[in-house]
Amino acid sequence: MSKYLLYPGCSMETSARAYYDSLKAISGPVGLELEEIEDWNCCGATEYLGISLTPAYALISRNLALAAQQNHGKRAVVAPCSACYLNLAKADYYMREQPTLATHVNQALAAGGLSYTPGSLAIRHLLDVLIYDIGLDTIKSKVVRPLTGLRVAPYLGCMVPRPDYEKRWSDHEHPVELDLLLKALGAEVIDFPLKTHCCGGHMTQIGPETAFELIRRLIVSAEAHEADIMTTVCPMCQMNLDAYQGEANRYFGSAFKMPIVFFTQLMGVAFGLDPKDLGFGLELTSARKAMSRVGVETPEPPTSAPRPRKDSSLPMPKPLPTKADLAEKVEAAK
Amino acid sequence: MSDESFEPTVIGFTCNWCSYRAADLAGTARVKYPPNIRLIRLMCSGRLDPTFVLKAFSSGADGVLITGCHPGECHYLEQNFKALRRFHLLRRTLQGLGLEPERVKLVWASAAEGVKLAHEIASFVEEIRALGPLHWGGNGSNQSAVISGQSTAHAFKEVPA
Amino acid sequence: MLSHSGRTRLECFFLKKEDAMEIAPESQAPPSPIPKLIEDLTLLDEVSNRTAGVSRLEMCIQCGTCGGSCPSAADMDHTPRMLFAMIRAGMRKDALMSNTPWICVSCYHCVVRCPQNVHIADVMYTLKGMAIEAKLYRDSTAPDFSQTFVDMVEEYGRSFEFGLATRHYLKHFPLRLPSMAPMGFGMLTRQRMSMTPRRIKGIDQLKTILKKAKEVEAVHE
Amino acid sequence: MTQDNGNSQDVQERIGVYVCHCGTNIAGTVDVQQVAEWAATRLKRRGVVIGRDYKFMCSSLGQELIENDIKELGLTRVVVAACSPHLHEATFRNACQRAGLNPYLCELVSIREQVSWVHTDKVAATVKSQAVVSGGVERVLRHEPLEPLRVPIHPATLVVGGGIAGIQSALEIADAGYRVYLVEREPSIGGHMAQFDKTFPTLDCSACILTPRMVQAGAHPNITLLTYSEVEKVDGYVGNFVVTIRKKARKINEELCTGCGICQEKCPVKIIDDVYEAGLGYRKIVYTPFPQAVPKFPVMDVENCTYFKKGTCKACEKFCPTNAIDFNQQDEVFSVEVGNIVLATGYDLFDARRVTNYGYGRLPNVFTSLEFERLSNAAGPTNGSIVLRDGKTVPKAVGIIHCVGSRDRNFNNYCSTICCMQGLKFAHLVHERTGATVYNFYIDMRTAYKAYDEFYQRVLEEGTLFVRGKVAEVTDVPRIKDEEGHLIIQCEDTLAGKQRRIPVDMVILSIGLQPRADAKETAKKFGLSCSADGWFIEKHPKLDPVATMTEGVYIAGCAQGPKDIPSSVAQGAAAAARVLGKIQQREMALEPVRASINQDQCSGCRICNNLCPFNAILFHDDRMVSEINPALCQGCGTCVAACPAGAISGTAFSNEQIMAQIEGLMLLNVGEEITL
Repeated sequence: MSKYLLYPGCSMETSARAYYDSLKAISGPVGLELEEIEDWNCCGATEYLGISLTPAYALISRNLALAAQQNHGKRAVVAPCSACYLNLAKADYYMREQPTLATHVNQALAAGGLSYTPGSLAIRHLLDVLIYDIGLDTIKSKVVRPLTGLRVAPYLGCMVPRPDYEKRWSDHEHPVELDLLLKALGAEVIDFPLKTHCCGGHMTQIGPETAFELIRRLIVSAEAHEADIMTTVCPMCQMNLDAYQGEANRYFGSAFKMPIVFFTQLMGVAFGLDPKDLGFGLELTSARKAMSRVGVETPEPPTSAPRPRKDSSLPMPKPLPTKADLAEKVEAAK
Repeated sequence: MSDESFEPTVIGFTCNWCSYRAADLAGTARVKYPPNIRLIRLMCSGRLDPTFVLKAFSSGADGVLITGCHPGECHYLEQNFKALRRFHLLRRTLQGLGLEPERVKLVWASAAEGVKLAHEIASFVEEIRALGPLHWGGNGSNQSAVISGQSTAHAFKEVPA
Repeated sequence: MLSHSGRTRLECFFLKKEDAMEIAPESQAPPSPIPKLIEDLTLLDEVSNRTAGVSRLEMCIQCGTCGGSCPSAADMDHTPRMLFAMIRAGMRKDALMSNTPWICVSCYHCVVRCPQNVHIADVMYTLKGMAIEAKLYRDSTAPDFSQTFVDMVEEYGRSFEFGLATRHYLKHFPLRLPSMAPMGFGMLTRQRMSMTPRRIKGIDQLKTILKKAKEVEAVHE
Repeated sequence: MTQDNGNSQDVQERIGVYVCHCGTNIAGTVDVQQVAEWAATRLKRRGVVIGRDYKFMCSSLGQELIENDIKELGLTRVVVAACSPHLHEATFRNACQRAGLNPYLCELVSIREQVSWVHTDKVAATVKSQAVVSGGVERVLRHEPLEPLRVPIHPATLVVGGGIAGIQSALEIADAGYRVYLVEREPSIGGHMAQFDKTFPTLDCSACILTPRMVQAGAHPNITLLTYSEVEKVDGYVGNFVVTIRKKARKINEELCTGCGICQEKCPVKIIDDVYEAGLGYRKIVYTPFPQAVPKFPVMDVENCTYFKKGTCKACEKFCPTNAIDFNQQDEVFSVEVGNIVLATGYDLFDARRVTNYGYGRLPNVFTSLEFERLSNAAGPTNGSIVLRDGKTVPKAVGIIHCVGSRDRNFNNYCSTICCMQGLKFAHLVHERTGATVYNFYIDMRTAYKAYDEFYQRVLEEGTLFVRGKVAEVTDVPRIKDEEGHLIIQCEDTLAGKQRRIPVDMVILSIGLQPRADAKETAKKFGLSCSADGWFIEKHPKLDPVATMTEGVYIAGCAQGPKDIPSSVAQGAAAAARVLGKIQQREMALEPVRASINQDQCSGCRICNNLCPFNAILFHDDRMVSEINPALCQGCGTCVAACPAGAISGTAFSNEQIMAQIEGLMLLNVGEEITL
C-alpha cells in the first residue's frame, strides 16, 4: 500500500461529492492509502490571494503545518482538487523562494502554536500519484470492464499542469498523463486540443458572460471531436462545465448536452464497481447515455432535497450591509 | 557569537584558467561582493599546498576559499580532483587542530561564472562572519610551530596508492 | 483597519462605480488642455515587493505573450502587458482602476509561456489587493465576491458555497436568479450543495493565526 | 609622487610601485595617490624606493615612467597595481625588458577587476588595494630572472568542422602553403549552408556560392579532407599537438570509387532523410547526402542496410562497375601532428517540438525554418514549390513566427541573431513564389548589419503584414466560422493593444540556434570552456574573439555563438590569420611556468609520478629519483604541492613566492584604518 496524507478541500464534501465517493471506492483496488489531514481548513481558492498576502499564505500554511505534524514530514500530501493542489504547492514553493514570506507566515502560525518548514512536504496531485507511484500497470491490471468504445475527452484544466513548480508533469500545454490513464482503462481517448484550457474559474460567479464563452469553447471542441463524455481532475472544472452548461445554453441559445464526470468515476466503472458508489447521478448534465455505451446503467438523479441535519445547523453569517446602511454609517462617522 | 564590528579577512586561492577569470568577469560585469576577500592566483587548484592555507590562518586570515574548475573541466585534465582530495584531508586536519573546518571552503567556478563566484564569495564572507574571529587553540608561539617549515605540513600530503 | 475617509476596509467593498469616482475627484475635474503626466516610479517596486515570491515584474520585455495567451483578454480594459507598461510608467490610478486583474481567471497560461518568467498571476493578485486598499475599481462584483468568500472562510474555516452563492447573486445578479434556479435546485437535490455551513474544530486557532497574519502584513506593507 | 632614498631596508632589492588610475575606473573607488604614498613609506623597509600613481599606466607615457625609474633609480623589481594580468601583464613586462630588467621581475596586481569594479566602499577598497600591493611586493622580492620557454610550431593545422567557417579557415591556411587536415563528421563538407535555398540579404543562391568553395577545398593539394571522421583524442600542447582521428568505414573503397552514383540508383531501400532533407525527403541506404557533395563518394548506412540486417541483397555491389563496394571495410584510427587547431563545429537547431503551444509535430502545417529552406529549395523534396504538408496545396496565408526557442528563459535565453533576417527572407520567398498573404510576428526587429535594414524595408514594401507580439499559441481549434479549416495564430498585437486571432494555412517557425549537443564533450577534448549557454568561450569577447584560453586552439563560426554566414566567414578567415601568424614565427615563447625536482632532495617515494596527467615525471630506477621532462610539463604545480620532501619547486609559482604573497596580503586587516 502506498500511504499519503489527503487534503480533500471543501468542494469534495459538497459540489464534488462524486469525486470523493469515487476516490474512496477506487483507492482500495489500486492500493492507495489516504489519511485525511485532521481539521484541515479551506485553502482560500483563488479569492484570498487577491485580498492580502500574509493572511492568504497563513491560511494555506495552517494545513501544511497540520500535515507536517501528522506525518512527521515523511509522506506526501495528496490533493485531488486542482486549486487546492496549486495553493498548497505555491505556498510551499514561494516560502522557499522568498524566505521573508516564510518568516511572516511562521510568525502568524506561531500565534496558533504551529510552524511549518518550507520544503518538508511533497505536495502532489492525485493524478500524479496514480500515474507515477501506483503506475499504469497496476491500474490496467484492475480493469475488468474496459471502457471500449467510449469516446472520452480528457480535460485537466489549468492548475494541475501549470505552473508546475516541481516539474512533475510531462507538459504545460498538452500533458499526456490523463490520456494514458484513460487508455489503460480501455477508453477511446480523443486528442483533445483544449485539455488544459480554462473552464472560466470563478468568472461564473463574477463575470458570467466571460465564463460562458470559455465553457462554450471547450464543449464545442469536445463535440467536434465526437466525444461521448468529458472527464476531469478538478472540482471547479466539473462544476462549471456541468452545472453551468444549462445557463450557457440559454445564453447562447445552444443545446449542448456534454456530460462531464471525474476520472475516478470512470476508473471505478472500469474496475467493475457499482456506479451507485461512484457518484453517478449527481451530475446535472446526465452521463446516463454516454455510460450506456459501455453497458453501464447509472442511477437516476434524486428528485427532492434531503432535509438538513438538525444537529449540524449553524448560524448564517451576517448579511452584507446594503448601500443604504453604508450611507448611514458614513453619515454617522462624519 | 560574532562581534558586531568584526570584519573577517578571507584569502581566496584561484585557478588561472577558471576562477581567476571568473573574478575578472565579475569585475568587468561590475558584480559587487564584500571587500573582505583577497585573491591569490595559482596556475591550478592542484597547486594548492595545504601549508598555504595554514600559512594564511597563521598570518591572520579568518577563512580560506579555494576555487577551481568544475570536475571534468580542469585545464590540466584532472588536477582539481587532487585539490578536492586535499581539501577533505585539510578539513579533517583543521578539526584536529581545534579549528572549525568550515573556515575552509571549496567552490567550483568556470571562467563564465563571474556572478556565481561573486555570490559564493559574499556568502562565504557571511559564513565566516558568523563563525567569528579565528582563535587558535594555543598561544601565538604554537601557531608558528605548526606553520614554520615544511615538515609538519607533510601530514596532509598524499600517501602512495 | 480604517481607511483615510473613515470607512472600514470592508465597507469599501460595497462602493459601486459612482463611489469609486467620488473618491477620485481628479477624474471629475475639467480636462486640462495640457495633459499632465504624474509619474510614480515607486509603483513598480511596490507591486513587485507585495507579490509573493520573486515577481520579476521589472524583467518584462513587453512581448505580449501574456495578452496573447489570455482566454479572457477580450473582456479586459488592458491586456496584462499593457497593464505592466502602465505600472512601469507609474500610472497608479489607471493601473489600479483597470478591470484586468479582476477578469484574470488564474489559468497560468501566461505564467508558463512568459519568456521572462514573470509571475503574472501573482502580480494580478497583488493588484487586486492594492485596488481594494486604494478603493480603485469600477465594478464591485469581483471584489465583493472575494471578500464574501474570505469572510465565510474566516468564519467557518471552510468555504460555504450555498451561502456564498445566494448572498452573492442576490446582491449582484438578482435578475440571473430565475434562470439559475434549476441549477441551484439540481445542486441541492443531488446534495452537491449544503444549505448549512460546516465549521472546523480549530476555528479559534485559525482566527488567531489570521489575526496575527494581518498584523504582520500591516507592519510590512 | 613620493620618493625615498634612505637605506633603512630589510632587503637588498630596490622596488618601484606604480598605481594606475585607469581614468576613473580605479581612481573613482580607490584613493590611488594614497596607495602609492603608503607603499613608498610603509613598505620602505621592504625595499620600495618609489611609489607613483599615474592616469593610465599602460599608455606609452606611463610605461616610460617605469622605464626611466628602472634606469635612473636602479630598480631591481617592479610592482604595477592596475588591471588584470590577463590584459596587461605583457605590456609591463616588455617595458621592464626595454629598460634592461628581466621581465619576470615585474608583478602586475589587479586592483581594477578585483577591487575598484567589485567594491563600493572607498576606504575598504583603498585598504584592500594596499594589501594587494603589499602582497605583490612580498612576492616580487622572491622572483627570479627567467627566460621564456621556446617551443617549435608544427606547420600543419587541424580544422574541425567542414561548414562554411571551417572551409574558409582551411582554404586560407592551405592557400598560404601549409598543410590542413579538415575533419568533418558528416559524409560531405558544406554544413548547414548546403541545406539553405537563398541567403539574406542579397538572395544569392546558397549552393551557387558555397559549391565552388567546397570543390576548391576538396581538390586543394594542401588540404587533406577527412569526412565521415571524428577527432577521438588530442595530446600535446601548442605547436605540437598529436590528434587521434577515427575515419568511419564508408564501406566504399575510395580509391576505386568514381562517384558514378549507380549504387545509389540500384539500392532498393528508401528511408526518410532526417539530416539533409530535414525529414521532408527520402534517401537511399547507399547515398551521397546531396548532389554537390564533396567528396563525391557515397556512404553506406549500415544500420538500415538490408545486407547487414538480413545477410542478403548486395545490389550495390552487384552493379558497381569498379568493385568499390567493400562490406568488410573497418573504421581507421590514426593520428596526425599539428601545430594549431581551429574548431568550427557549428550549431544545432533548436527543437521546435519543445514549444508545445506552437504545435510543431502535432499540427501538420507548422514547419520549421530548416524545413522551409528545403521546401523552397529547387533541389529539395518539392522542387522548390511552397506547399502544405499534403504536398500539393499552395497556402493562401502564411504566418512566420520569430524568436522560437530564443530570448526565452524557458528555452534559450539568448538572441539567436539570425532569425529576424531569416524570417524576413522567408516572407519575401513566400510572397514571391505564392503571392500569399504573409504575417511576420516579432518581439523586436533586429536587422543590424550592412544592407539588412534595407531588406526589411523591401519586405515591408512587398506588403508583408508585421505584428509586434510574441505568438502565444498556434491552434487548429476554431472559435468562429472563418477560422474553420485553418491554423489560427493567437497573439497580442502589442502595438494595437488587442488580442488577435489570425487564420493562416501555414506557419513557419524561425527557430533559434543552440550549441551542439556534444559541445561540452568537445570542449573537454580540446581544453576549452563553455559559456553558461554552452557556446565555446573566446579569450576576450572583443579583442581576441577567435583565440581561446588554450594556446594553439582557435574557434570560428557558430561554435562560438550564433552568427550569420558573413560573420562565420569572417571568423574563419580571422582564425586562419592567427594560425598563419603562429606558423610563420616557427617557434613561440611560453610562460616559463614549469616544475623541476632537486635530485639531491628527492627521496624517490614516487608520489609525484602518479599525479602528473602528462606523464612528464620519469623515475630513474638506477638512482631511485624522479625527474621532470620540461618539454612535457605544463606547469600546473600539483606535484610541487604534493612532494613530501619539498624537493619539487615550481618556477613563477614557488612555495616561497606564494607564502610571501599571503604574508603581504595579510599586512593590513580588512577593518584597518589607512595610516601613512
